[in-house]
Amino acid sequence: MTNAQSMQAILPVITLLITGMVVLLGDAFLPFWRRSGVASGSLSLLGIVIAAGFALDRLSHQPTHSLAFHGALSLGRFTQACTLLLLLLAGLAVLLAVTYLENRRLNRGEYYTLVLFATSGAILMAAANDLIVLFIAVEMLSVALYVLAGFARSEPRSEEAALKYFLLGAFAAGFLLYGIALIYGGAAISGLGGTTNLALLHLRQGSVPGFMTVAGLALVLVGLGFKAALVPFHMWAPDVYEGSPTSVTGFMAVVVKVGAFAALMRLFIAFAPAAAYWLPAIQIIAVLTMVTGNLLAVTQTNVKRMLAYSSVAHAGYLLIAVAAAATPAAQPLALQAMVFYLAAYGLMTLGAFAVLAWLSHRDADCQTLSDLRGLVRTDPAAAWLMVIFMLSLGGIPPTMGFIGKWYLFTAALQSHQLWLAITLALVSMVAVFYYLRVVWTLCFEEGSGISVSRNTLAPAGVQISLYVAALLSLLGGIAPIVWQPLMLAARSLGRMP
Amino acid sequence: MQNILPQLVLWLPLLGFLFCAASGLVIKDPKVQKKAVSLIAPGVVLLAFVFALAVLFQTHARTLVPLIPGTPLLEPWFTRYGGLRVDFNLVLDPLSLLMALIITGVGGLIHVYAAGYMAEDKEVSRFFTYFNLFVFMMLLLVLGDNFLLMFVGWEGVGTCSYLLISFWFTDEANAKAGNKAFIVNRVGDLGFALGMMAVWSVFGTLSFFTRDGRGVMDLAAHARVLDLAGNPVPAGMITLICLLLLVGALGKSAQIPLFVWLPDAMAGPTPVSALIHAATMVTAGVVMLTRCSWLYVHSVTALQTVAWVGAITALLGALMALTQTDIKKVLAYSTISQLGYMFLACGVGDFSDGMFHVVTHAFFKGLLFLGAGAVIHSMLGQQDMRRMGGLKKLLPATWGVMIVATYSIAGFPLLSGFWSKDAILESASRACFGGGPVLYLIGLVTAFITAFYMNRLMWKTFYTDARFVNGQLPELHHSNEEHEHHEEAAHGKVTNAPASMMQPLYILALLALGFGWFAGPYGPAGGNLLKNFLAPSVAPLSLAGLQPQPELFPKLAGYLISSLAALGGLGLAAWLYRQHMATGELTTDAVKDSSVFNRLLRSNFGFDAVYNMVFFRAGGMLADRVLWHGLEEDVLNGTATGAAALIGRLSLAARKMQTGNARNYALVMLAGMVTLVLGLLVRVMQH
Amino acid sequence: MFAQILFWVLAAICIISSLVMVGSSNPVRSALALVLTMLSLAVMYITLSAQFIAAVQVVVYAGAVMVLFLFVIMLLNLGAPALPEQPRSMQTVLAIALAGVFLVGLVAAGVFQNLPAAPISAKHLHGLGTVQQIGYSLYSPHQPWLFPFEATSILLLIAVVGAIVLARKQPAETEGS
Amino acid sequence: MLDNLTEAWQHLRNGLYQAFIFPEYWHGIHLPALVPYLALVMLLAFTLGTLPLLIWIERVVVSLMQDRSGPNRLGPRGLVQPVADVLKLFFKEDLQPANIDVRIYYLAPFITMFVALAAGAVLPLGSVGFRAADGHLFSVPLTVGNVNIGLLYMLAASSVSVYGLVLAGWSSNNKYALIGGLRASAQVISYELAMGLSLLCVVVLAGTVKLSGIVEAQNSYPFGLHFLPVFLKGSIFSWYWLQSLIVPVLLYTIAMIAETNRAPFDLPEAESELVAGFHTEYSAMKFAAFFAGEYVNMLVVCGLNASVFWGGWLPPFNCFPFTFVPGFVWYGLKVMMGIFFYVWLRATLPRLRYDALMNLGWKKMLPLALVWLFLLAGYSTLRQSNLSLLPKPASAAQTMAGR
Amino acid sequence: MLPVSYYLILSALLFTIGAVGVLIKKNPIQTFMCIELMLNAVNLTFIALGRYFGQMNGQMYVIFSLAVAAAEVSVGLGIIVAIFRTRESIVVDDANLMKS
Repeated sequence: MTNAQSMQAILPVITLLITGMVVLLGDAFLPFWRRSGVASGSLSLLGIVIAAGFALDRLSHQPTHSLAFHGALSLGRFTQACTLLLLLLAGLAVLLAVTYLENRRLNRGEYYTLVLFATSGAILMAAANDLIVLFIAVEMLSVALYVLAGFARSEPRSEEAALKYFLLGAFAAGFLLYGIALIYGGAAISGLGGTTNLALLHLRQGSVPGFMTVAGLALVLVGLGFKAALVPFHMWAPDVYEGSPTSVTGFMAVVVKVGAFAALMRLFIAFAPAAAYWLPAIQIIAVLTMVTGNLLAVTQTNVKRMLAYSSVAHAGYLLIAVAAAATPAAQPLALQAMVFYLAAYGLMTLGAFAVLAWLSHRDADCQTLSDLRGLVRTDPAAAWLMVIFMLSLGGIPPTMGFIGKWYLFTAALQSHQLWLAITLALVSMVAVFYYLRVVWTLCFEEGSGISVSRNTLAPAGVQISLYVAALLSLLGGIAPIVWQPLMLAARSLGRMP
Repeated sequence: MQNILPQLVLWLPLLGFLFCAASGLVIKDPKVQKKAVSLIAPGVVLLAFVFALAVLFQTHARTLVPLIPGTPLLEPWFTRYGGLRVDFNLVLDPLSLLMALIITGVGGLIHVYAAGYMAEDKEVSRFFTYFNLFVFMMLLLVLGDNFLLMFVGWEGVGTCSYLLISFWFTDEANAKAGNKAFIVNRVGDLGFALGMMAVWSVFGTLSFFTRDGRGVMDLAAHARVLDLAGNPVPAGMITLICLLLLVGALGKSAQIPLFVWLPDAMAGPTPVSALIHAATMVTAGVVMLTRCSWLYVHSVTALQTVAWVGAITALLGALMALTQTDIKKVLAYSTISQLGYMFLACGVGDFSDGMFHVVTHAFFKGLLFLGAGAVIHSMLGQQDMRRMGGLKKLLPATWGVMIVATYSIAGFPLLSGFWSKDAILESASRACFGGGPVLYLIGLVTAFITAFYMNRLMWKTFYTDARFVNGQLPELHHSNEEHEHHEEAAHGKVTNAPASMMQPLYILALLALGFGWFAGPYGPAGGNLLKNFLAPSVAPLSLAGLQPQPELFPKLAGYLISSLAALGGLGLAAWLYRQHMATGELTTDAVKDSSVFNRLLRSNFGFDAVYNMVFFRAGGMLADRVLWHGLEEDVLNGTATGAAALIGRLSLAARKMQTGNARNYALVMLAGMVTLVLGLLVRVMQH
Repeated sequence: MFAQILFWVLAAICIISSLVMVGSSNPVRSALALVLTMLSLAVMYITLSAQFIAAVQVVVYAGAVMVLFLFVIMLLNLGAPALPEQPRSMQTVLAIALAGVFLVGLVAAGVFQNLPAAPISAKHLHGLGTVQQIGYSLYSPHQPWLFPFEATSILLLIAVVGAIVLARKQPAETEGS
Repeated sequence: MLDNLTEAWQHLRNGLYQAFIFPEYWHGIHLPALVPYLALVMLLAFTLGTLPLLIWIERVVVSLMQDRSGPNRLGPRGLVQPVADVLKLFFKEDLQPANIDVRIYYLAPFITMFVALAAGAVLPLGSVGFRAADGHLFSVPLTVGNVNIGLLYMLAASSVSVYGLVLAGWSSNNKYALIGGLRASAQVISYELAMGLSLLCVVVLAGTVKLSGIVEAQNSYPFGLHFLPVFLKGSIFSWYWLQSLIVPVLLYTIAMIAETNRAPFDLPEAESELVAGFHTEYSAMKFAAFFAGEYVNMLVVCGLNASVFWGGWLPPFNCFPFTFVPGFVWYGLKVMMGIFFYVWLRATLPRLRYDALMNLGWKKMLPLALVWLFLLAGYSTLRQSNLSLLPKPASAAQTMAGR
Repeated sequence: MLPVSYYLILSALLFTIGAVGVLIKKNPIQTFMCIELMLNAVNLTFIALGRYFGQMNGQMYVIFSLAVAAAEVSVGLGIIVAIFRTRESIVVDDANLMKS
């Protein structure tokens, strides 16, 4: 693509960025704007919708050549699918934030700007075809999230979350960058010298990677694994998820995961010819992640923390797709499974956090199990929505989580990685327990949970967000066909240019 | 035309469900509504039964007929990704027809009974809404021609069960019981779902049978199993599939280790216990095993697992039933035990006799529950056997049907239970994979214990001296089945159940008496009617080249031994409790109360001493302490069962890593990084 | 010869000053040691024909980043080493051991020795690292660097917004809401 | 001979003014290779040698402006006063406050001075002409290091110079010193942005960051108007103070004063609130080093100003008699003009408040510099594009080809 | 030019020193400096490799890495200042409100 065409192809990102800047300026210069988050929120939403429109437009036109900006980005259908997914999740996150920030008195326009910028970072992670672009995209996402994690500045927990996330994130970024450097050194293409362009690296089929490349790959895996919260690089997740404001946690939990896994997938498909070397590592990490995440989630009494471990566990599930993609025959299924599961995971996790955000009020976040006690009597709507999300997270039919697990399981079997499939099955059973404990607390435990003295200023946002998430995750379970375009688009990644 | 009748069987209960659900909207007057619902709900099920009978006589159902071919109601599911197509097809074969008959027949009777039983409840329409939905889902489960439809039914009946257990959800115990059932079943369902996924990924289809012979069971009905593409399926994959499906069956059919939910499920109304937790839903696991018999016969490992799980469940269930004081709990454990028999039968490859026991069990266990319900109904909700006794005089009709059922389940010669149980024992003794004699012995011991505890129930309920002075309850124990506006409650009178509740009992009693003979080896038309009827839908062991071991002893000797076991158990209980009654101790229990043991010891019956030592001390201890308190309450009970407790402990240990100190986190990251990098380098060096 | 001596001298300065940075409990001294490391790295960059990067290294790292560090240290008055280090804690021992294993492993595996052959010639080195080359690479429509360059601008904008969000005194907070 | 003369004349007309033309080799010694050493000597002599003079100039000029007598005791019009000052500083007792970070305390003043001196290394003091063996003429800029990142080097050096102030303030263990140091560093960092951007305006026009290249690029017709008379080529009207449309030179001049912490931006040493700022605790030689560092700094930034905006060694008009004054004299004069400007400001303007200072830097100068950079970039692009009717400026390519 | 491996090993050494520093420093500012050292070490790798290959790529990476480092610094120091404001202490080990 020429640069002009490339610009056209990343219009979604450009739209997001421009929207973010407009929100920032509006918040800075228009006093009425500052009073409530509605203006910023709805403008952000508008931007997201327009961006989604552009992405849909791209998705419906099969691009002949997907490399943009001379190889910096790959804007094929896989990228557009991830973009759409990210935009959907970001839109829901913005909606829930409007209410939450109002409830918690955290309303500031910068929030939306940062969310929009972080989303564009995640999109670029999914699009990055050059490792250095990936690095920049990771940092765009991370830097915005460091700030968002510490957005509730008067709360020590929020600040602590930001500090931990930042220090460990920067540490991981160091590894990521070093890994990129080593890959650059190890991948000399005759006549060109080193490169970090994945499309160029991909051409070297069948060749044995050098030590430097392999070490670099491992280090990049560390960097991305940190973002995706893979064991043993996951330890920040519970603390940060717990401390961050709930709306941020929800956003962080889903958007980072989508970006990180898209990037992981792209990276490892590019290195698929060398699968013999890295596949065992991925498998081991996947098993470790699934087991550890589920194990630690069992005894948590803080729902945000439990969901953090659950997101670690889901990262393990998703890694199965990456492992499965190493087998060429299973690659399309693995890609489709990953995108579908990301959608499922995103909707249900965001939904769960949205419920918590809904119940948070001025003085406190709703986050412990006891806050949810007997909610079905005091606030049946919230309780039942939570039940749906919990069932979906547990992979119980007829929810999207079930179908997603189905795809992952079959992908693992198709790539003859029986152990991954069995581990998935076993830990899923463990997982059911702690998800259902939330259901139990909601429905059957006596006593009153958090007092819902709801500020009625902007409850619509979170409600729309919740109902959309619930509807989509149920719809995805009953009729997965609604996600077909995305899945078909995702399958195209295997055919690298 | 051929398709319409079976379809009616399926859709009629759905119509009933819709009607009941909408009745509140349509009919304003609550009395009229109640009456209409009580009429329509049993009506549709009985009508469905009539149609099912019609199907039976019309087709003779000798052949496998996939119904409604190519109605792709669910076509959009999954198609285009992975090439899976799931049609909304039904299968009509002897198995599904038999099950349909039981569901609609026994179900219809129980509906009629329930109309009387629930007459005084305020929410009859809600009850029948769930009840009819359950019948529909159960029919879908047995009639569906693919795993997915079966799974929908599977989930559907689970949901209905959950709703009905916690029907009186205002009581927390009920709600908890419902939740427990729900949670434990989810574990099983996950196994089923995973098994289904495995089937899809191995075979590429989910259908059982298709006209062109490309269903899973069609493919498995050969000496070598081939997938759709014609490649042989590895034996390990079949074992995996079978074991995963078995997990589902274990949950649904309350086998070890997933049986804990069933006793608690007795919190629901008694008709629910009769229909769902005795006659139909809990046998879904057996039905599924039978349906998949074509797969199971290819995996000896899976068969062996099934058989041993079944045998152990049968024994443990029976032992646990020994000490129960709640009349419904006894029946619940008895159900677990009997389901164990069915699993045992399936495990040794004798699927048709397993189904035979399903049928007879539906009759006598349904009868037992309904009889118990009548007792409870008469006792105004009292379920504790220690507060019963001497009811024979007060409730003679109930006693009559109960005694038939008891003797039937105990395996009294020539009654229904005798035939089916004996067939299972014989098959078990000839198990193709060895270990037959042990299985047989376990079965026999179980039969003995079964006879004992069933007669114990009868004695404690009906014979021992009346605790009622002139039909008055000395103390009225309120329980959850208490009906608030029950007029007689104030007087505490023991009343007979209304006739509408008794009618179904007589019919079931008749079946419990004679069906075994009718379908058994010495029945009309050359005998083995049921076996021959089922033959087309059940895989023979010989398919995979398996042969049963030679008989241990001649057939007649077998009958004799099992008759002796049954009679011994019955007799022992009768003798013991007669003693007991003579002593005048009313509130004690021979099994539970050790002072009775002492008294018996002091009476210098030499046999008593042995009996005490062998049975009560050891058996009682085992049953009471180890199994009931130890195994069930501590280890298996609640959500923190067995593995869960272990996981919880592991989790607590692992949590110590999470110190909250970012430097430690970074250290773990570095350790992971170093391991990863060096591990990969070593791997590259090796190549 | 001169190049070799220069390398060893610079390497020694780098290593020693970075060790001082890690070892010192006084943040200001750490910061100065780091500045020294950065400056000697900048000189090393010049020997590696990266003059522009060297200048930028000094401007950005030494001139801006580290000054900011010092600034914060002084603003928060953290100069006094109030934090006694525990030199022999498990954490430290493990950290050093792991890092040692990592370094030795990388070097022993020959990660840095077995490089692909480089197409090096005078032609390649001509103008390498000049401002013109940098500009050409960054802005040429035929190089892939235009997009990352634009992306960094957004990244910096995020950082600016973020820093303001974090550090600015909120009117809402002072109102005591 | 004639050819040589013609060529020399052409060379002069092209603006590379040379008072003297040396042979390239002299007894086998490659003379151009010696130019940096010459430059080094000149630089050191000029900076260190003029320091006492500068002190004197400052005192005298200020006194003149403030209508008072100024130094008048030692020597004619107090001319020997600086010598006495220096002697006093040398021989004063060296006091060492308690509880200081000794190493850093002693290091700080020398960092200041050293960095300021090092920054001067890339300033082109003039241009030396040589005749090659084949007879063609070429010139070598009179600078210690004629590096191709000259301007960046200056920026780097000025950004490092902060350390001296900050560390002095911090190591003194004195809150006035600390606040003075922090203020100084904040001020320097803030104004560095505007300074860098205003310099970038010139880079956009010149197409190079090499300082000698920038000076040479000013040796052209004003605004590229080729029809103007030759004496205007490389004249005061073609220097970048005018070609960049005046604003950058204003910005740079303001920023340069702030960078050196001089009045009216001498907040770091505001006596009324901070005693003497970061050097409160310094005395004797160490104070002298600060003092010297400050003056060297002033010289260096004025030198940069002269090179970048005021034509460096170029004479104000490309004709007799200006062309026959050596380039480095012109350069020195320009630098001294800058120093005079410094003193002028000090004598006339009151000190700014701190927030006003920050406001000026961030909210006024930075945006203005940005806008101007864009403006000039657009203007430059327009002139380079073929659509334009305007004549082309010296582009980077031409500059490179020319050398 | 010296063998490129000299530079690479030097940079690996610096990277490792930085990583160790991250693990053992209690003051987050110092931790953060160690992270900066890690990034600097990587930059050296990039430049040495770029020189070895005779291409500009290495230096381009460094430019981006510098920009990223600058962004991280501004946000990181902002966080540290903010946390100091709320709790008057910035010791990493003290930041453990949330654990297990």
